[in-house]
Amino acid sequence: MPAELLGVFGKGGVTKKLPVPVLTREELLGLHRNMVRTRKLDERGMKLQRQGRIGFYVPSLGEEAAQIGSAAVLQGSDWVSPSYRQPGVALARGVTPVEMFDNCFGNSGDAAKGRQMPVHYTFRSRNFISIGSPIGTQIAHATGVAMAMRIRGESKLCMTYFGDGATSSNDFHTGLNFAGVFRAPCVFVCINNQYAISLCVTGQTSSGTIADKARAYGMPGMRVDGNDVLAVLAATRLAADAARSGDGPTLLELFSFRMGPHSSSDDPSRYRSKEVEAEWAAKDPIQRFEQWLLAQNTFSASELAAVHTAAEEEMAEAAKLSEAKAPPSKDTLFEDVYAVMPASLQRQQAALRAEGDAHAQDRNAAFPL
Amino acid sequence: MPAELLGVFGKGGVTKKLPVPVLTREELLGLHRNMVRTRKLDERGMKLQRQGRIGFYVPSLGEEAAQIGSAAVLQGSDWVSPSYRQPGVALARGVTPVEMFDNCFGNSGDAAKGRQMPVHYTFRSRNFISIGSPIGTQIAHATGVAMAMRIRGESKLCMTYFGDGATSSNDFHTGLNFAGVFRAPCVFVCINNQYAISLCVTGQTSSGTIADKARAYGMPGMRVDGNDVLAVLAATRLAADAARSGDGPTLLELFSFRMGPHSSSDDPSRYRSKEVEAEWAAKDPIQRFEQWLLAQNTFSASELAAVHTAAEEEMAEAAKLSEAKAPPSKDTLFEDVYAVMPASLQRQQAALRAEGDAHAQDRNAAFPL
Amino acid sequence: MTANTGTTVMTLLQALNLALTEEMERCEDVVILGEDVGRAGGVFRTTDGLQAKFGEARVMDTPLAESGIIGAAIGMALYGLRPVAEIQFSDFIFPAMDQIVSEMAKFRYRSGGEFTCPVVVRAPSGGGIRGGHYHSQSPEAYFCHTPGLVVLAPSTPEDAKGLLKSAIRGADPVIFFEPKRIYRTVKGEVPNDPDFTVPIGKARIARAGKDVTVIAWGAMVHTCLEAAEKAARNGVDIEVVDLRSLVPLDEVTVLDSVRKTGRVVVASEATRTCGFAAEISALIAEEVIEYLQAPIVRVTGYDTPFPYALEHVYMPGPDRVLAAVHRVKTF
Amino acid sequence: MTANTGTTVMTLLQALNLALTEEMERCEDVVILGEDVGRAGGVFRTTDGLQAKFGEARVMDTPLAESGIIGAAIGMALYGLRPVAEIQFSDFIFPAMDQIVSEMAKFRYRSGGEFTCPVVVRAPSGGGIRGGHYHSQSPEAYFCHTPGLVVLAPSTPEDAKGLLKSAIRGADPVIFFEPKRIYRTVKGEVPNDPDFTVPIGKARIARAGKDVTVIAWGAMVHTCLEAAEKAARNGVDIEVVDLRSLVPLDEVTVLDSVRKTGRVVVASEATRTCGFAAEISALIAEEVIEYLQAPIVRVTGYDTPFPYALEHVYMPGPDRVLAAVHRVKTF
Ligand SMILES: Cc1ncc(C[n+]2csc(CCOP(=O)(O)OP(=O)(O)O)c2C)c(N)n1
Ligand SMILES: Cc1ncc(C[n+]2csc(CCOP(=O)(O)OP(=O)(O)O)c2C)c(N)n1
Ligand SMILES: [Mg+2]
Ligand SMILES: [Mg+2]
Repeated sequence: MPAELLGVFGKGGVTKKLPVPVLTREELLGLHRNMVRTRKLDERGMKLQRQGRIGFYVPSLGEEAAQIGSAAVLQGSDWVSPSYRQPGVALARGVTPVEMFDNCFGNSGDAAKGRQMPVHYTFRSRNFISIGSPIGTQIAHATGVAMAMRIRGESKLCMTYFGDGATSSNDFHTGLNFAGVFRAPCVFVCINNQYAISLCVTGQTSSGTIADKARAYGMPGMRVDGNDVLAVLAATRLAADAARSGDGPTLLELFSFRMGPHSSSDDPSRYRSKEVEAEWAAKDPIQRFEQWLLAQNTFSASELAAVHTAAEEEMAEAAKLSEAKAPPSKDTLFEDVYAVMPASLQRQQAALRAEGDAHAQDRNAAFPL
Repeated sequence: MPAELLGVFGKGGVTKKLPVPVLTREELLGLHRNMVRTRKLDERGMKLQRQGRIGFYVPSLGEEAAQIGSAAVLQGSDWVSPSYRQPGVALARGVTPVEMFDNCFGNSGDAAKGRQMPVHYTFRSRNFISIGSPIGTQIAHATGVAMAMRIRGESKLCMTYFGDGATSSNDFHTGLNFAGVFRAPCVFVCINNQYAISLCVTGQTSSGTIADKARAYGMPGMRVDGNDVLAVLAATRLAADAARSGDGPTLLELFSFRMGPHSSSDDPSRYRSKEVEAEWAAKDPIQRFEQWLLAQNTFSASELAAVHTAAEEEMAEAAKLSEAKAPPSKDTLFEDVYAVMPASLQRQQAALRAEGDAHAQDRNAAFPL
Repeated sequence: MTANTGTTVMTLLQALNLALTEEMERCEDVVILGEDVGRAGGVFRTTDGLQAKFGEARVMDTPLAESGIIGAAIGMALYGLRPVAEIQFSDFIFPAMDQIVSEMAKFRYRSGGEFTCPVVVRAPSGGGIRGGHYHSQSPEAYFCHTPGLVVLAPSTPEDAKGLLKSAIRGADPVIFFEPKRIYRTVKGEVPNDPDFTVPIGKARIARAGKDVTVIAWGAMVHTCLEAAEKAARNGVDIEVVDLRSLVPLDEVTVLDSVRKTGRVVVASEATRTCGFAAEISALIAEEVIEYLQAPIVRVTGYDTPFPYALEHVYMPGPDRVLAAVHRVKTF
Repeated sequence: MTANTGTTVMTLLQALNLALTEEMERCEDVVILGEDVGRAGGVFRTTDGLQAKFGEARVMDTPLAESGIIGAAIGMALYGLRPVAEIQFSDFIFPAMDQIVSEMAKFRYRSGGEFTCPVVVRAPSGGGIRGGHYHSQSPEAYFCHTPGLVVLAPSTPEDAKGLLKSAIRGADPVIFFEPKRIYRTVKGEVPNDPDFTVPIGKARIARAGKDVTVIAWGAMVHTCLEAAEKAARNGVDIEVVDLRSLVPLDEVTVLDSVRKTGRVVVASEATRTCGFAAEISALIAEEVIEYLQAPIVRVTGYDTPFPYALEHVYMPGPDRVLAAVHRVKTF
């Protein structure tokens, strides 16, 4: 039954307990480390924005378990079709914080050549698809990637991430419908953080749960405690195994809470209460995982604390490196529109070169949203 | 359980029998008469096309029960947001065959002023919304109409019709999702005739049934034997009562079969077998209803046969009247783009008036699709 | 601010909020729908306070689907309401493109005038807020190329209020582009009269001049005015025509100005190829070419997606307008 | 038809089918998807026989959702396939507008060249088949205004084959408009060589002439050629430029012709305001106005939705082209 909430830790309204996934000590520490790194990356990102050093940031605060638990089942040759709120998935794929901050600073080191807003990453070598802002579009791309894998007869999968708001989009509907029809090896991960900017998920859809929507596309749906990293991992593994073995797609709903603002431009106090924030602060996915780890008696508190310190330093150092890089050159403005620059763009580029840089503005003015 | 097939006649794979709706003899005859009129209208329309008198036609052959049974629960003040395959619903709303053929001939009597292809009707005085060709768009309009009814606090409903193919459209998804969220008094009638041009519904979606999709939007779904006019009527009445009493929308799947071609341009032999056609010919909704009526022993075979003859004559007469009408005037080309004709269109109109009619073509060339 | 006479100085954003408030007060059929427009008052705060004042039935926070927003708004309008739909950024109007192009624009025509859908679609547009690819575009040309739609693009608080009110009261579907980068920076006198409206289809001479005609709309008008001030110091007298209404277009004002100056620059933030600036050029080249003493020069965004780090390079500033003016002046 | 040299006479439709067949034979990554393209071979029969030949995995009948067709095609292309997506009628491209404008067109740029999506979108377009509002439109301008897209519009069987093959082999996303009304009526010699391609970005002088330049694309080229024959009988020598490729545009050929004749007509079926004809006018008015001896006249569809009963009145025929030629010739 999709409506069940699956968990390992067994708190937070879980109605069905999943078996604890079998993981090595190293693997458990790896999950913990990446969750903490995600948290620290986001904190650094928000700080850079508050200090006016970058123009915009989108934190994933509170969604670390959902990201790291799901990404843990990915193999190197799998693909990811993400939204803007999965920095943790990028970290789990081996992306360095410097690569990410290069994007946030829009500097010459940025793989996207400074062309997009902060947090719109692209990491080709990690099969991490370029992120756009429009909500939901990446879902249909994931279906296409997975259809291509199937056409080629490969045993890979594409994992796509999106929010509760995105379930209302056109591309959620067509992406899942096509995947169902073509049995595409796709794992659809909805991180239900309960808000689409100001709209609570109860105003987003009258569906009982997001997982319920799977049925409309003839695929299984699972609703998982998204703040329980082991439950996320266990459930995603089931979905991934199904995809790889030709059993088609799955819709996962990772039920969580967006602990921070929607973005650096957002003020959640306009639309939600301190009470609900406090309630969910108590369910912080990192704390819950640390409590569980400590309860296993094979991990020490100081060992875990050291992870926090190291991650903090890693992010501070990365930000410093990125900030030092030069902005992209003006010529990059005209490149990559087409494979070969057409005559019209060559002319536009020549005209710009002839111009002065008379009307330069402050690069780091804040984005108002 | 949405997956059940509901019926009154109790054939055709029905898994749950509905009680026979309580109807007067007159009402039963009315249903029969409108089903036969729909059949005869379509036969005449196809004939006119085959004879090259009109350019295109879309028959609803086999879907008479679905149309007439559902439309029977509508009240005059309710609205209909139709697709191109509901001529029977128009007839049930009191539209005359002449009004419809005027559209098919694209003549000066056509309410749409000859601007649209055949079967793209508009009947404002019957709250029957203008039909467009894009698949699915009318579903979202229906939601909007119903939302407006609710905003105004009225106890009316909007009934919208669409095919199995349309369930894949963007507007099916947003139309039903908005209706679920805003509890719009809308009845979503999917006439599942099992084909979207050449694509069988099994290739359209992996959902077990269309009715199953209701759950994704938090509304009830019912799957009904669409060739059983009394079952259609009974189920639609439930949905209509729910809408009128503030209980929100319902998705009805009327399971039927498109007995004819997709349109006058289509050749079904390219994609389906004679066997499947024969199987469904045996389930002809008019024959099934007549068998039931005769079994009640209050209707005679000659009484029913007379209905056929009268309808045949009615349609032949109507076609003759419509064919005699003049084409629309050239000035209509520029009217109704805006409420008031802007200067640019006035100029374009003046330029045309100055021109000759040198390159007139045959008005009745056939549309190739 | 409540007197029916006189004016009040306010921002463009305040003028829009006031227009919405007045129209909702005037007529019960006016309703608002969109993402985050209710409880949060809009991400730009354009609809701030409206849900509190008029209730959830009339100010609706919708699910995240522009096609649904416009599709539902069309249905409401067919039924008789006067929906004002917000598209959070004009960049996000494309999921609704089918409903706009295939349905909203064509309903009146295809139904022989039986069904009309006077929906007003408000869409903050344009660059200058460091929004990158998807929070900066100026997509007006797509809609100008779609018969049946009215396309408006005000540049002042007064016009913003007056045109939005005309749009809501009018009988046609309207795409109303709001120049978001000057939401708060441009202030101006706005008539208090709740029946003050600005007629659709009339351009405005934002600055009279005799040497060169510069044609613009939306936020770009201010860039051109800035250029005009600079040019004046060099003895070049620029006439700035603020179109305000792209469709229907005030051809008379445009062509009269060109006949007077014989030299034209068309300035627009949008990408160059097939932008609305091309339409203005084409119109002039067809109707009054004999008055021209120089090429018709377009100053536009480049034919690339809208960039982030190099936004200040991408967007046409006063200097680029002046370079074009120089070219047509010295041809 | 299998020899690698010489030509075969065939219809435009056959040329397209042949191009698809050859490219699918050449490269396993080429796949086809769309509504009714498989089992039924396409509603126009353009993909006839391909599913039988290449299997269901490579010729896919999709659910009824253009946004899904393009969205999935993008994903396939990102991954390395070469999808050719069919939009059954170009009028139905609008549900996919967001995927095309926001995603397909921008992927290369926004990823710094890391991700590309060379999807070919085939879309039968234009009027003349009595298809009314929704089976007749010519929406090329929407895509020409979208940087990142290549926009093609062939008018002959040879170009149809050669350009479609170039599109499939190329590295950019392409919107490929097929002139459906001449699918079967226009026949021509088509090279047999399976490596014959027509370069993207080169116009074609469909008829050389010295008095007036008439610029067109797609089915309209034939209307203009017809007009040119009539004009020749009256001693007016028209040069017809068939653009073939709208983006990138062969500006050199266009401008050279205008420099030569000094008189221009731009002819297009699409609605007038902001159509691609406006872009051509604007380009000419900006680059070579000094050569012009007359206004640049556009001959276009009217600014109305596409009608049914009056289609023959709506569509620009040879006479309307000739009237424009007369105007520029006698100015
Ligand atoms: C098509 C589209 N419409 C509107 C927006 C503006 N917008 C940005 S994020 C967002 C909410 C997204 O909510 P959800 O899908 O739940 O993801 P979350 O931000 O919670 O991770 C909105 C409306 C957008 N980016 N794209
Ligand atoms: C958006 C769109 N895409 C494609 C088409 C072409 N087309 C016309 S009818 C049709 C099939 C519709 O099938 P279904 O919804 O089941 O309705 P039915 O015709 O069976 O009543 C298609 C693909 C269209 N009209 N609109
Ligand atoms: Mg969310
Ligand atoms: Mg069907």
